[in-house]
Amino acid sequence: MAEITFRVKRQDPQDKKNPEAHWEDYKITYEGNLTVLEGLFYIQEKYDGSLAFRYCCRASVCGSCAMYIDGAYRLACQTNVKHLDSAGSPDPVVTVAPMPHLPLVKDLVCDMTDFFAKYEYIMPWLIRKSPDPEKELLQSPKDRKKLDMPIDCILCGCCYSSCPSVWGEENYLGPAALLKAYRFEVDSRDEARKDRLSRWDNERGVYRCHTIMNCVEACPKELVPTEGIQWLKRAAIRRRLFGRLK
Amino acid sequence: MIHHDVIVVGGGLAGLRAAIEAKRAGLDVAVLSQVHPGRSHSGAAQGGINAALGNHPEGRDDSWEKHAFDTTKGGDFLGDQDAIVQMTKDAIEVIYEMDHWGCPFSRYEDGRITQRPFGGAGFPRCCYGADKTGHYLLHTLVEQAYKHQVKLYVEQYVCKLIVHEGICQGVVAYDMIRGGFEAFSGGAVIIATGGAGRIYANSTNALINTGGGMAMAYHAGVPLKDMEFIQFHPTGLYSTNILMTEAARGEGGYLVNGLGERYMEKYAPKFMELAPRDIVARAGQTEINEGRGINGQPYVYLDLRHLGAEKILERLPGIRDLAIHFEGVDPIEEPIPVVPSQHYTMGGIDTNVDGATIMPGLYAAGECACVSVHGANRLGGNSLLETIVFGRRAGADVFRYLESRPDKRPPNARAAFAAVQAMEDKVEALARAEATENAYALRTEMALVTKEHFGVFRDEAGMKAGLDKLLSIKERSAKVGLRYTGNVFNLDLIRTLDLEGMIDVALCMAMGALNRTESRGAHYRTDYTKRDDANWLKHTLAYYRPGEAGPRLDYKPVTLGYFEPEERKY
Amino acid sequence: MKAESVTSHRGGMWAWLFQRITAVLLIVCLAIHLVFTHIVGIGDISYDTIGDRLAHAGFIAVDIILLAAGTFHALNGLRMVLMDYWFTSRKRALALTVVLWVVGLAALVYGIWALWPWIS
Amino acid sequence: MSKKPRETANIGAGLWKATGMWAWLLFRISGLILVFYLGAHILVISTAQWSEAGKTFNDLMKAFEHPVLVLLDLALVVAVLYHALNGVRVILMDLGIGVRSHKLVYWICMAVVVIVFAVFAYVAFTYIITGKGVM
Ligand SMILES: Cc1cc2nc3c(=O)[nH]c(=O)nc-3n(C[C@H](O)[C@H](O)[C@H](O)COP(=O)(O)OP(=O)(O)OC[C@H]3O[C@@H](n4cnc5c(N)ncnc54)[C@H](O)[C@@H]3O)c2cc1C
Ligand code: HEM
Ligand code: SF4
Ligand code: F3S
Ligand code: FES
Repeated sequence: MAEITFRVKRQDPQDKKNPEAHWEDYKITYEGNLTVLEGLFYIQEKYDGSLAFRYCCRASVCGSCAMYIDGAYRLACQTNVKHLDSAGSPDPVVTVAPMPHLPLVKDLVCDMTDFFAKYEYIMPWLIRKSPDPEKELLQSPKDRKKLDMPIDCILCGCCYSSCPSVWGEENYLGPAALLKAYRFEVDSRDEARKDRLSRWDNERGVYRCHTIMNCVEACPKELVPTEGIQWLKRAAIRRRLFGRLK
Repeated sequence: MIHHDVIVVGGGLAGLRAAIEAKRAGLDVAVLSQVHPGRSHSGAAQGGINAALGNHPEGRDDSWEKHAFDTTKGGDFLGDQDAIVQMTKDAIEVIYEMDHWGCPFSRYEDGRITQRPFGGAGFPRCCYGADKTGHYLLHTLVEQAYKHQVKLYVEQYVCKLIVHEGICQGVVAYDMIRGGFEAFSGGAVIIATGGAGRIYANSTNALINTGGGMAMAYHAGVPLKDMEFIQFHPTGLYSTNILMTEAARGEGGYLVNGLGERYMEKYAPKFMELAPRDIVARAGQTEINEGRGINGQPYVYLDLRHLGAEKILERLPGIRDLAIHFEGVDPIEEPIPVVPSQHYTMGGIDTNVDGATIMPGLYAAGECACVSVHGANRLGGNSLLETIVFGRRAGADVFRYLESRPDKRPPNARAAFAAVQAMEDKVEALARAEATENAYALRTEMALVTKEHFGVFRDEAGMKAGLDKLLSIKERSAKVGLRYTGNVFNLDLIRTLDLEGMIDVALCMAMGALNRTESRGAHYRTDYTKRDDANWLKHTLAYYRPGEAGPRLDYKPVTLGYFEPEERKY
Repeated sequence: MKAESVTSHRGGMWAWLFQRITAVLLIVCLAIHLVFTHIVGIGDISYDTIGDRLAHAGFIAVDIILLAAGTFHALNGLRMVLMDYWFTSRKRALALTVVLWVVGLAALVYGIWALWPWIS
Repeated sequence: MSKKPRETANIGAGLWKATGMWAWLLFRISGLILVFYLGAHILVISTAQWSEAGKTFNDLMKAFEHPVLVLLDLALVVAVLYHALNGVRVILMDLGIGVRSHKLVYWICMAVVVIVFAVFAYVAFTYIITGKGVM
């Protein structure tokens, strides 16, 4: 039996009496392993039914449970409390907060409306001009390899929440949406010409990225959005100077 | 009240595919989902999706007929063969379609889609994108949904169907972000809420797979079919039941017991680790039960080390990450401890080949439905296929249904209002209830009962005892209440509302299993170890009986016509 | 997010590209400039010594490049910072850009006037 | 990929530990300092044309030889060096070089800053102490 304290940032903006953020401590006993998500369920079941958080797959593939745990962006379901800084201490404490710099819905749930609006805005789908062949669109393994990194994005929002350019400017598209744009522009099957380009090739798009690299640091999937964004900047230049993106 | 032509409940592969098809037919479509569609459970699927493309060098002679036969045999001949033929024929087309929409399948040197061997299949026909096929497919469909401007209502927990004069006219949903119940009316409703894995304690499924959609249809009077057939996957991680895909064995992984033997030699000498799941799961469970687990512990090893770092990193990177994060072992260096875990509900809402149920206006597709292509046991790679093929068919049929409907009156507003009122009253009552039972404790208890009594091996005495426990849990569940009554993101409310449906679905499963005195596919009874085609080549139907504890059971024949039932040997 | 406010910011590539090009020019010219004023000529800067140095056409070129590239780089850099925080709307950003161009050209003219005796 | 990437995992780093952000913040501040310095610099140089034979200019230059101002001058050198070297790192990343190892590149750049600054400081202190340049 092990014991651990969860220090959870609670806030219910709807609550007229207490709309402010405050921290609350909960003691959790467990055996073997404990992920932060399991800890939150424990609190929800044993102590406080009002605790709100997102969850779904509990296997780090859906991107629901992104939070700010012990001062870092993490997926709650992927974070074993044994791996946190406080692990060795006799009276371990884990702090759990919502992702900072995003509007709050309740407790650990952030408002992702803008995040997905920007995702949609970037036209995240394959654009084809020529008619489809009868069978598959051929793609060499080499071209396919270029997609390996960007297609692993689970749209968790960590990068978006961590980017200082987003904090300063609500209309900046942000790393996740730009990574999506990259994912399609770099795809050998994509035939978008100016369609998508006009959406990211501007000062609310790629040029707002100052290569701050917080996004890379924050991504729980270890992706590198900056790599994609920088590729897009070069692609824009290639297009203007040589008339082609890829 | 919000109105759309078609209301799709669930944003997984099945729901999205149906929505896109209906939208392309010109209908105004809305998708309601408890989580953002991109977060649906389909994204967790790893291994791949079957289609007889014949791209694999050893698969040149593959054809949809062979795919259909493998599927039928894998399902122990309980599948409806017309549906199976339909699915395997459509398979090739839908894979190419997904590719044209941008799905990043892995590729051969010549640029074609790669395929790998999968359990129970005579040819390597499982198309894949690394070991994240579900994720890639799901995101491709999410992207297409945005492209086609399907209206997405995200974080809407659907809890009730609106039925007026026997016709389904919409749903009631709890808006998790803004709070409160809202009626969504539509000419037709497509349920695509996925499986009910969470009625088991040892499930590989997502935490939201509680069978809500099945329960809604069931409570509205539509029967659930073949619920006793629950698939156990041979390789869930020991401590968390997170899935280690079948592709790990498809790529050549071994299953090893405590004595260091590849024990599948004893159970399926020809197919070895790639026998169908029910057989491999039973083999693993037998090894564990007979004390041949690793160091006597209740698990066996999935050993990938001989594949080498390069192959693991290229073909199974996701598996490796999961094993590292959740079990603390790196498959490149150590074998992975695994146990058989609940994985898939073969049964579900009874539908025809077009996804239509017996209730006009109500459709179902995906894991929550049972067209019956999987029969008594699903083959790996067939369920992603099912979601897309039958999602598409349901979407198309909804269009035909709406066109041909003689009664063009708009949905009845009073019925919608009454349904919302009913939900509000129910919550009111829950909030005021003097709760003497804890909903969470009951849920845990139920999941442990199903795990213990309706697992890989079943028998009369065990199941009777289990059923009794379930019935008592059902009774006690009437005494739960709400601890939190806030409006916004009230998980207490959602999880309490889930409970009733979960118990009812579990009861359908339990009674169906108890009644079926044979062993077929995933339903294996130690007291009736043989398949009994004379008496049991038929589907179980479970009907809701308001006010009674369990369902009324009925049976209907299996559609044959292509393959004669034969003994199933691997 | 308002889709309109994103699209209304057209372009940006040339500014971005020139920020890099001027940066490369600056790093070369500044190195020369600094070495000669702060290492070679430390404590020995006066009207005459500067006059001597600037007698070389090369040094004049360096200083003019420094002036022009530096002004663009500095003011465009300033613009980027301001647009991140205060000049976020399209209208304001546009006004800022115009003002900075005026300031920049003025600075350039003034700077050249200051170097004129040696240039001519 | 490293062998066991984040097993004892700080999966995703926090804002306070983000090297890239601090690098950028300092870069931004140094840039702004340089903008104001450039303005001042143009003004100061232009005083050469204000009076006959650069009298104002020469007086100003004499004043700048005060040790405190030489130290300030050194601070400016730090700003220039930091901005320049981090700028090089940024441009490299623009070209797609070193994005994944941006921290390593950053610390290499900082090492260069220190080395070059040491040269300037040596010259400056020699001057403050002896009143003469090194060359
Ligand atoms: C770990 C794992 C791996 C798998 N791997 C494979 C594989 O390799 N190959 C293969 O063929 N199959 C695989 N499967 C099976 C396959 O993934 C599923 O059967 C399939 O994805 C189900 O899709 P679906 O669209 O029916 O439902 P889901 O993807 O589960 O979607 C359900 C949707 O319904 C919504 N929903 C649920 N309840 C409600 C409610 N009450 N109100 C509103 N919305 C609701 C959810 O938000 C979600 O959007 C795997 C399954 C698991 C568990
Ligand atoms: C010495 C060589 C220099 C190099 C290599 C260099 C490089 C760069 C680069 C690459 C940027 C772009 C950063 C981005 O887009 O995010 C930049 C920005 C900037 N530079 Fe320079 N620069 C140099 C000198 C100067 C000088 C002399 C000044 C001032 C007069 C200056 C002022 C600025 C300012 C204010 C910014 C904007 C900062 C920001 O957006 O954060 N730079 N520099
Ligand atoms: S890039 Fe990484 S951090 Fe950003 S949304 Fe995708 S997975 Fe999350
Ligand atoms: S943090 Fe932001 S500024 Fe660029 S490198 Fe990442 S998007
Ligand atoms: S619950 Fe899906 S990523 Fe954590």
